[in-house]
Amino acid sequence: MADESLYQEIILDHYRNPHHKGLRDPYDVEVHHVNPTCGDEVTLRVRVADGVVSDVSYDGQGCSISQASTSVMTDLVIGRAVDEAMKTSEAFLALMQSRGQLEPDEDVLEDGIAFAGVSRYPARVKCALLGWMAWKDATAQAVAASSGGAA
Amino acid sequence: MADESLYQEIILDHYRNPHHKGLRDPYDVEVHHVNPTCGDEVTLRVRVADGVVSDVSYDGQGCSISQASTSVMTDLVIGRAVDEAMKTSEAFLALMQSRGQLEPDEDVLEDGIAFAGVSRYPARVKCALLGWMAWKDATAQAVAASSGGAA
Amino acid sequence: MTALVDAGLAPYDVEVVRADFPVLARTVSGHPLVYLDNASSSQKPRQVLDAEREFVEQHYSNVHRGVHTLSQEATDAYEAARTTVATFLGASDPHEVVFTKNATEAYNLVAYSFGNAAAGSRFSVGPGDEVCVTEMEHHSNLVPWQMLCERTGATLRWIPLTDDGRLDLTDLDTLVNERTKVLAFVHVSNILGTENPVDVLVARAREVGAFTLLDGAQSAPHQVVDVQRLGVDFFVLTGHKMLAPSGVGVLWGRKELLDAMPPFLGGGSMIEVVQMSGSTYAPAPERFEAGTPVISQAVALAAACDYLSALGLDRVAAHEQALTGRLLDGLHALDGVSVIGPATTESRGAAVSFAIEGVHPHDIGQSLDELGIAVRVGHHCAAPVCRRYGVPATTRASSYLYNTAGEVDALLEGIATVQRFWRR
Amino acid sequence: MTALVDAGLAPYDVEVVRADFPVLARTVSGHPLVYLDNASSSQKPRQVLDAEREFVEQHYSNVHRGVHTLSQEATDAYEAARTTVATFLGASDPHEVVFTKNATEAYNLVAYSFGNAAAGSRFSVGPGDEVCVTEMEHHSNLVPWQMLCERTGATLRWIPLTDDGRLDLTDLDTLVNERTKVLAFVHVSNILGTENPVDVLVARAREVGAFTLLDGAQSAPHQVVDVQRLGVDFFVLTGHKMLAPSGVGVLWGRKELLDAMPPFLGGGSMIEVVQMSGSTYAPAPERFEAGTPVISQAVALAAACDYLSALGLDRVAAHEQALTGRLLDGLHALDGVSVIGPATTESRGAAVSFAIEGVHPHDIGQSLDELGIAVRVGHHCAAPVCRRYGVPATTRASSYLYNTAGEVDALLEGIATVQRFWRR
Ligand SMILES: Cc1ncc(COP(=O)(O)O)c(C=O)c1O
Ligand SMILES: Cc1ncc(COP(=O)(O)O)c(C=O)c1O
Repeated sequence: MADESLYQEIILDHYRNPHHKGLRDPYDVEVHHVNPTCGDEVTLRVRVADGVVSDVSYDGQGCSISQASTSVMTDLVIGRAVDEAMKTSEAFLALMQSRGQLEPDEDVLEDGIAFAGVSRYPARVKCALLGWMAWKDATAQAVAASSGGAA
Repeated sequence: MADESLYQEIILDHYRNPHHKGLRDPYDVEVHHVNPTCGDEVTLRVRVADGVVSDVSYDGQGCSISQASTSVMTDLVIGRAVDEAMKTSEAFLALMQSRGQLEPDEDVLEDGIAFAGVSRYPARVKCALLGWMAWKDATAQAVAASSGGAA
Repeated sequence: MTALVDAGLAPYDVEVVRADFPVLARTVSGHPLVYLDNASSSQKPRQVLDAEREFVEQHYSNVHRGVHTLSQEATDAYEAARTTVATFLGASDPHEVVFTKNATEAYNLVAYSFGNAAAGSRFSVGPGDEVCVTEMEHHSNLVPWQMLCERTGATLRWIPLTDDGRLDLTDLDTLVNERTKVLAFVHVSNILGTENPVDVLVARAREVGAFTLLDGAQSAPHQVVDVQRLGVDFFVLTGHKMLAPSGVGVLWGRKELLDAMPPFLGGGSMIEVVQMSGSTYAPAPERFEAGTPVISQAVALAAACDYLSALGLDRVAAHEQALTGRLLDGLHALDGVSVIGPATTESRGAAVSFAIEGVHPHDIGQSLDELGIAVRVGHHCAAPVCRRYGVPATTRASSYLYNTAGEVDALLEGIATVQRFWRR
Repeated sequence: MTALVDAGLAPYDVEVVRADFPVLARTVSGHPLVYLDNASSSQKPRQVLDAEREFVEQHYSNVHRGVHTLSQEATDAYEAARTTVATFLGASDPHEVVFTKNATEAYNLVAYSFGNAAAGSRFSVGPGDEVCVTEMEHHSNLVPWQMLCERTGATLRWIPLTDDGRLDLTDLDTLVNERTKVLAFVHVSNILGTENPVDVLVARAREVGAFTLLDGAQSAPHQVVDVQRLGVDFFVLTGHKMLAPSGVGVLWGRKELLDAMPPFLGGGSMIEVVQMSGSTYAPAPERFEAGTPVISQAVALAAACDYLSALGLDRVAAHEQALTGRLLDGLHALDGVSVIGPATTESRGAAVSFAIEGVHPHDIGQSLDELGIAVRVGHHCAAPVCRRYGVPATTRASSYLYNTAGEVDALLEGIATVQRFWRR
């Protein structure tokens, strides 16, 4: 029954076996984001060390799309330089806003390319972005705090 | 060009040569009524003596319908017992609200029957009623004042 | 059915009804469309669209202020629509019907009008006063009262829910008390399906002199409503849920109240005398219909009322109850599926919310859409209800006069398919 | 015309345009309909009605909250309509377009939102603050500000009129001053036809930091509007005067303002998180679109914008200006007829008010109707203007893109006939 373009196997895999799930210590910042239209929520922790996203952990409830995209996100940002990870996040955002018009770059988005089809379902785009937006928020706070501390 | 049913000769006659027009003394009550949708207005005086409408005088500006119907009204109420005049006024009101469905009684309404066609033009009904409503208001006040005095 | 035949009525022929709705012939994802999102908005029959179009193509003009023929015809059609709606609601006077753009505007109209009342007026709301709603209100009959209380310093109270999706009236006498100015509550819940005991609530409100407003957005499309028998002060409906286009709703209110309430929206047509330094206002309904009204939408709503009346709302209600019973029975029989709201058709409408263990409502909705089945997922503008029952959202199927037993079965099969897919 | 041909455009063929409007084939009182009541409301072309119907028959559902196919299609159509309107107005961001039920709701939206602002907020209005309008405002852009001032204790001021129907700007700097919170004024007057000098008024408002709201109800249908070039903060239009159905209007506002302003109507879709104890609100435009929006009406309005754009508003404006000039010349040539408003086509729109000596406007309108000619008589929701010029009411003829020189001539002849009849 699956509409191939939306529920890709990659998405279902991440949904059933999410990566890096569960809240862990140590962390710099914890945020809680909610998608008010569907009640999905995520609590997410970020640790940034030496300009690198050293860990991201999370917990929450949500649909397959939001859960899988958060899982994919952790794969794409953990261990990366903050700048680089932010670029990846921009690329994912652009893909989600493309309404099916953008060809995703597998080198940049890896498993994230499975979400290309989601962009054709505007009602689901917010689901796919929930974890990413939480990460971006938390990371920006962590960076601000550490640079504030350095100043 | 005249639509026979609206601009009857009787109406045009009263419009061009209004009866009892001009404000006169003596009077018991003066009222000022306005039709807010078109700006028509009438100032009207009533004198009631021994239960009889002994005089009605008026001045104002308005369309042919409102001017003519006020003129016809004065013919129908001056010299009549208040009760009787009020009944005539009810009959005219009923005719105006009939949307062309009522056959007017010439014995009661005399020249007023010329307004039967107006009832089919809801936008003009208020015009035809302006003078009547002013008269009713003033007369009710005059009666109340005199009975108040008698009590 | 037997009762209908006994009453001399032709049996309800749903296929004849369906033929009036062009969209029902559509396919979605390669399947015939099964439209079960009626609590959100209904489809429109040709008769309604034709009536609106004939009006717009031949008799359209602005209303109320003109002497030319088209403006008379348009005014007549608009006022005739008011009379039709009044009759549909059992109102004694067409002037008790105010056309709004939707139900939401109607609640806001009352809340803002009360908020505009001078201190000491019978309508004024201030510190120490209370407004009472229920925990199952649609946001549209909740947020306007929250905002009113915030503006005026009044206190908002609410009647809580029982575990089986009904109002918990244990503390009714405390919640609705001498300080209560308004008791605003939903007739039939759009998320739980619950039909509330109007008589009990109105009786209590009367004891304490509170105004009552009944949200009929989910009742008027589905059952005979008689505002006088209901005994409320205000009743609200919205056209798009009852075969009419979007863009039209109705506030019914007792004439005596509407004429005395302060105005809400200011502008053309609601005035009497306008001077730069201040204005006076027309009586109801004009007082509450500022600006060019929703003319052709009102005409269409009247056509929708005529359509429903011709079909017979009693027959429609019986048809829907049969479908709702079938759906509830089917859901109860499925493992891992739970109904949120009353379990039987007793005092309930056609909206049925449910949860499937282990599958998120978004995924249920999307997967059903791939089978051509349109249901709504989310909080259905009743987030407090989701919170109350500990779910982030629900999946809601809601049938209407054109749905069939076969469609209910398709949904039940669809749910089984969803379960198989998502439990792999 | 030469200019248009030079620009490579086909000459404006009014007969082709007329064929799109079914009602124009009607007769009234046995005469071909001459519809000159466009300032009150316009007729609707087939293209607009067809677009709305196709949408309702094939893609209709409630918007914004659903994952099923129809709700996606409906949401796409509704949001595409927003984008079309934004482009039509030269707005940089579709989120600056708020759909309302008419223009009147839009003024009230801004006035109530400001009234809801906490003291000290940049939007709040209170004692000592001023709102400035003009003496030629439509009641809809006057009464909401009167009501706001009454609620908040602010003071209403107004720019007076000159004898020839223009704003008297002598005291502009006093009337719009450091205390002025809002300057709300009409772009093109519906009763006088006057087009106001937006640049002068906006410049003064900016000097003192007042918000500007431009009433474009009579400009948007007739000329190219570019909200960014106009430099105002808010711009309002109403669909029914520009080929769209009744039931839809637009508030355009700078995004930064709309996102910061307090909400007006409370209800579904305008919220973020709703708890019984209080709610938070969505950003614009959702914040100001509570409840089910005017979905199919917005789709129809977009089709109307497309129709106007395809025809070319510059060409429409040139066509109308020719008609207006012809009418003004004709009226000036008639004995006993006087124009109320600017005497030439210089900075003026297509609405022309006039008086016939010795004949009341009601009788003029009725007599013209007997010749099939539809004009509007009354105060045109601008009673202070009538008072200013010492008339109880006016007769107003207003042409639009489908009117012809022949129709203007028919009106002029009609006026002569009216004079003969009423002077007997
Ligand atoms: C100049 C002007 N402003 C505002 C309005 C109000 O528009 P609406 O009645 O559609 O709200 C009108 C028309 O009635 C108008 O001509
Ligand atoms: C119970 C209930 N009340 C109010 C509303 C609001 O109706 P509208 O969105 O048409 O204003 C709805 C539907 O959305 C509803 O289901």
